[in-house]
Amino acid sequence: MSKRLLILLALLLIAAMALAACGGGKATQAPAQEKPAAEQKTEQAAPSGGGEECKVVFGAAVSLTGKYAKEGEYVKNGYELYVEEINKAGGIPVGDKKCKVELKIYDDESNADRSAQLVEKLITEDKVTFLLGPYGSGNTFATTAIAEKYKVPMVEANGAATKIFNRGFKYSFAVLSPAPNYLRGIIDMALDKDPNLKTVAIVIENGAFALEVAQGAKDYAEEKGLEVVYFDKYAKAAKDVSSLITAMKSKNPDIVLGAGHLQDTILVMKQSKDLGLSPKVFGFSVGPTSPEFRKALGKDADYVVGAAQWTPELKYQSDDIFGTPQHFTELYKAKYGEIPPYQAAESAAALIAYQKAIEAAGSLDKDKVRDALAALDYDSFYGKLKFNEQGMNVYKPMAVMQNYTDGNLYTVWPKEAAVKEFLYPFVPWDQR
Amino acid sequence: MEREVILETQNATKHFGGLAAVEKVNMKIYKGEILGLIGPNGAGKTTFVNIITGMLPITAGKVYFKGQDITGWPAYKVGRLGIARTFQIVKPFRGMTVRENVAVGAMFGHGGHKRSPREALEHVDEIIEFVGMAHLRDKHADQLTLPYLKRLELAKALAMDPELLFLDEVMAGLNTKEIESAMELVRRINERGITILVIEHVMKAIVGVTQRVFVLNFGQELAQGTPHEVLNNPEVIQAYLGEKFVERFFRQQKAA
Amino acid sequence: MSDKEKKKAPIRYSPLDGLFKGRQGVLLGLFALFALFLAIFPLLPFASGFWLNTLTLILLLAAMAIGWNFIGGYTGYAAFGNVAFFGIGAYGTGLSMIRLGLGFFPSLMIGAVAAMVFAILIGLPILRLKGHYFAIATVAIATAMGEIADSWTSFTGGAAGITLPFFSPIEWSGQFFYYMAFLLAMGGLLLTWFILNRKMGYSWVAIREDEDAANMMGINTTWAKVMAFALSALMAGLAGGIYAYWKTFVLAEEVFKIEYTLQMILAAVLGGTGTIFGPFIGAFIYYILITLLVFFLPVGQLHATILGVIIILVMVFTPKGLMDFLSGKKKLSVNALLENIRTYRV
Amino acid sequence: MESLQFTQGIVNAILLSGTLTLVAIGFSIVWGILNIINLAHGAFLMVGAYITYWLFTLYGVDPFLSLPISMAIMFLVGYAVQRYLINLVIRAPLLVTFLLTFAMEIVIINLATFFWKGDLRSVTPDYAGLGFTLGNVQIPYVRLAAFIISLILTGLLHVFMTYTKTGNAIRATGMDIDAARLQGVRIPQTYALTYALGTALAAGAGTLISISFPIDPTMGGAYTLRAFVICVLGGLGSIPGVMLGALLFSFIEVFSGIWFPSLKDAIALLVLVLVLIVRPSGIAGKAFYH
Repeated sequence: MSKRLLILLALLLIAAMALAACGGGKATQAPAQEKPAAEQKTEQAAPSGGGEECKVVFGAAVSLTGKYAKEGEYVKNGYELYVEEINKAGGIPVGDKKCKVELKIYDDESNADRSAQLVEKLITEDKVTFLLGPYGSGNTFATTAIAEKYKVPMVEANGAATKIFNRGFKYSFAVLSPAPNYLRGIIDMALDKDPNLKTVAIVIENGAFALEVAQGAKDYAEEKGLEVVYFDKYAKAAKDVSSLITAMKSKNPDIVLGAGHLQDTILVMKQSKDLGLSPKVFGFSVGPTSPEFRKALGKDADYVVGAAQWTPELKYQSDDIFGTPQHFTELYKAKYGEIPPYQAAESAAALIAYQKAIEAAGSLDKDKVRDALAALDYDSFYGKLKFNEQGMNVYKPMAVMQNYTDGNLYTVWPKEAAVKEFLYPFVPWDQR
Repeated sequence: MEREVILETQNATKHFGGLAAVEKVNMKIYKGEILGLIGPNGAGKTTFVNIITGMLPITAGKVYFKGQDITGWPAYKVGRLGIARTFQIVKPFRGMTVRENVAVGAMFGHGGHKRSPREALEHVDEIIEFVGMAHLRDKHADQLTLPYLKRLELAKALAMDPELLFLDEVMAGLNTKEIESAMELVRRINERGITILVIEHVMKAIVGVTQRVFVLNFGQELAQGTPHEVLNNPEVIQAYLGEKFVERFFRQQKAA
Repeated sequence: MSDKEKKKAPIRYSPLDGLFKGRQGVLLGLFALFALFLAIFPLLPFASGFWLNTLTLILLLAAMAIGWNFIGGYTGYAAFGNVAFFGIGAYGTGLSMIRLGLGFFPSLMIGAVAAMVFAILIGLPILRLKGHYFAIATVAIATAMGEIADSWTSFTGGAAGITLPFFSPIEWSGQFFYYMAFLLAMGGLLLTWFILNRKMGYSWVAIREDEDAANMMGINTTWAKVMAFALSALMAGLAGGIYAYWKTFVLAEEVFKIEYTLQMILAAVLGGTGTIFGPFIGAFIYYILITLLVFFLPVGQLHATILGVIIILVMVFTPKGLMDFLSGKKKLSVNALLENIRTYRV
Repeated sequence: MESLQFTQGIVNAILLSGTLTLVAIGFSIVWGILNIINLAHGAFLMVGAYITYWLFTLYGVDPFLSLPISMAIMFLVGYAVQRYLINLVIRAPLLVTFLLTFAMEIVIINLATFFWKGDLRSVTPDYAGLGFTLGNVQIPYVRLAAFIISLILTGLLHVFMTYTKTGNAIRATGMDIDAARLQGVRIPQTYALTYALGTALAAGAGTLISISFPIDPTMGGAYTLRAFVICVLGGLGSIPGVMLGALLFSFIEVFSGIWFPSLKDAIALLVLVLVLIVRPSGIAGKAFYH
């Protein structure tokens, strides 16, 4: 009997070790291999002399399942599209040779614990050269700490909360505009159209990102002379916001701004219709620019505007691998069969930031590339890539897209990129 | 000579909502005796024990144990003071062995503060033997049959070193032979100097072991006296067996 | 007692633990080996950061499961809100470090004590509730606490959370937190062992088996239950504090998520509730299961489904956990698996 | 304008209480008769909502017409689940059924996410969002209709439980299982039937919810918790009790939503705990299964 027990326990132990050796997640490319540390070191060092195989391995934990599965997929698509294109062009130039790019992606299940664990695996087990970000501020917050611990650079594209960057980290960079800037474009645009607008109501999803968006919007609105008549938050994953809509309606605001994500944005719109809330402008941080928004709301999506980090219609010109937003859109459409959402574009832009920094550093050395990233100032297909001391890209403006009555999404702001006129005002529900 | 009263209730009353389960019961239990508590189903016998032992909060009235007012005391304090009971529906600790079950009584009961778990486990051997379960000492309680579960109840209560013991239908569900040996056990417990209150439906047992009987009906005292007196009391018979039966019973007696 | 009697009745002194029935030596030996392995693990050549991270997670889970076992396994109260203590421990530690500027260890103590005090305060009223009502009251309190922490911006930092300083020197943080978790789990096992040999252990099991009888036999059940609850809060609170410092941030949605409660219960159930080593081993089993699923299932989304199916199977066939089979108390057979259904079906 | 908030709040609460009654009543039956906390209740509700969604999206079936369909389908599913799964362990300790139904919820939600994706969806018939105003107060047609239908279904259930033989058998089983068995009630079937009723009612509630609110695979959990709170508030085992509990809960939810939006759930849950502590049998109720 005790022999059986012994065997059982031993088996348990072996199973545990074998499993963990394989890692906590499933790599989508390039199966993990144990490599002697020595070999790894030469790989990381700047390539000297030609002939040798050279490659850069980028690692990321991305949400492929769980609540951010959809967004995570866009992120992964963005990363993969870049890798495919750059490898077609021979790779990233490092010094006098070109290095092939490899990507190692794990599924973090939309879970911050898992995300941190997998990034630790990417660094210590898989020994990737550089890190890319996950999706969402929470996961990014957790993983940047790991990157900092091991002094491996991480350029992330999908965590906009400024609190990620308030910790004095040296190795984290974000290519996207920080959260407080999200709704500025909408406020600018609305005032540009109708300077007589007076009042704003802001509803907020109680989450790190949305709170920053809302605070930024409130500060900016007040700076522009608007009165913020309502400012309150609802619980994350709320299923009913009727009470807030009712409260807002009693204030009769000119502009209603929502800081949150796709799901709650849809909820706010549905219940606004139910309860007859019709301001002159409906604007949201995240949601209206996504095809899901139109799918869920149908005609009720008309006139609603949303902030966008990037749109396919923007007029940027660049000498990067994609050149223009339009070319990126073509390539993306060819590969994935849909218009690229901005998450894909910013994710690809993170790799472009790396590429330019590596080129500038002429090396794959982690610290040299970090310094090059800190000094980066580059105009990409995605817009300006330049980081402030904290690692945030505060130099890129936000665009605004509107759901048009013809069922399409158009860029309506900034003016120089607008393809259509901003439809104003929002037609009240009872006049449709 | 005035006998020493070990437990006394004064107007003990228990209401459930508007329903009076026990109404103004005055009972005295004398030291060393075996008192029977009988009554029809639903007469409030178990409720009466529950309010004395603190299992249920008492609505009104007083309870004295050896002159000390224990009204409204929580059950565990009552238990530590020296009152033990068994349950009509057996309540063994199924996840424990017989020894552990009994040791719990020795650990926490009257005088339990003096014993460590180890000492308690050693102490209970004698009790287990006393109730005739020595061969089952290390069996789990969930492997026992009903008669032994009833004995286990007894052993658990005895291990608490009680001065007063309430036995709530320890003989229900047993066959004649088992009842005989249970009666013997009750007598032997009494011989150890423990005062006993027996709640029982088995009249044979009541007559066989008790010196005095107290009858409850609808929560109130109906009669008390020696077993013989009480069992021949027409009111008691009527309460027990219903009016029709009583009429028939007396008709038959007359005819005879 | 005579010598003769003593001889014929050898007494097992720690019999409340199912695992230890009759085979203490072998199992203790095996366990000691495993513990030794864990103790020297960070010194082994292949102990990378990822490995330490993974084992730290498992050991923290084990510690929480051991704590849950006090109230859920031994005392038999289906506590479904132990994550509240984890969260309070995390916030207590974090806030003490940030707002009071205390060092980690005093802060950890504050967090753990806060969790215990909270357990006592809510335990006094809600431990009077039975069965479902108790279970749901704990869920409700945990959920409400999470929401309050999430909204009380001025105190907890609200949804933005609080950020803690890094452990210094940063190169050793992996080892530091690993050993913290290791010590906590081992401490939990010792604590379990200690309690089981005290009257407290007997009162817990007695309450689980029959609270009325326990009460009547002189056990102060309220005290015993509150102690069980408070000690389980202590374990979860310490785990929460370590977790907070380890992750360097505290966010209500992370530290109050109901998944943690579920994980500790599953770990305890898989290993065997009401046994000393069950929750500890269960934490490893749970983690291995999860990892296995992630690995061998091509469709990522389905692994939660499979986990659910596994729980269902365990509940139907072996709800007492795998410990019975591991310890040889029961033979693994079709019959043994069907026994549960035979007992509980209608 | 504050008064508008108040009157609109009252109307919202009353309308909400109808749907919530329906959500809670199935949960209450299962709890009362089978003594199971059915944590998968919300998951069944979610499936009901999706049935309505797919019938509407794929075949253009009006959501209100899909009500009997979703209820019928989930009735069969519920029957099978109880008969062949839960019945196997129904007398086991609380933790077992608790975890069992919890695991069922995990399985259902994750299968739904796998097959239907995690996005938020809406049933958008032409009349969605339309309504009329009464004074200043906005009353959406669909919510009003959902309210009325909920009341009708609740009434039907009451009639079924009180006046039919099967209903009486179910109640008898809840009161005294052994007596019911002696009366010739087939317990496994009755249990399965009870559970099936519970899931059918959950599905009905899901259908009604899908018309007013967006749906997604994880929507159910919140409703399970609400059902529990309502049962505790109203007391287990009586239909009027559940209605009262739902009304009370709706008011708490709506007005805490107006005054402390981000503490909405916390307030409802703390009320629950308070009620549990002060009056475990609920405000109106007496349990019929003890």
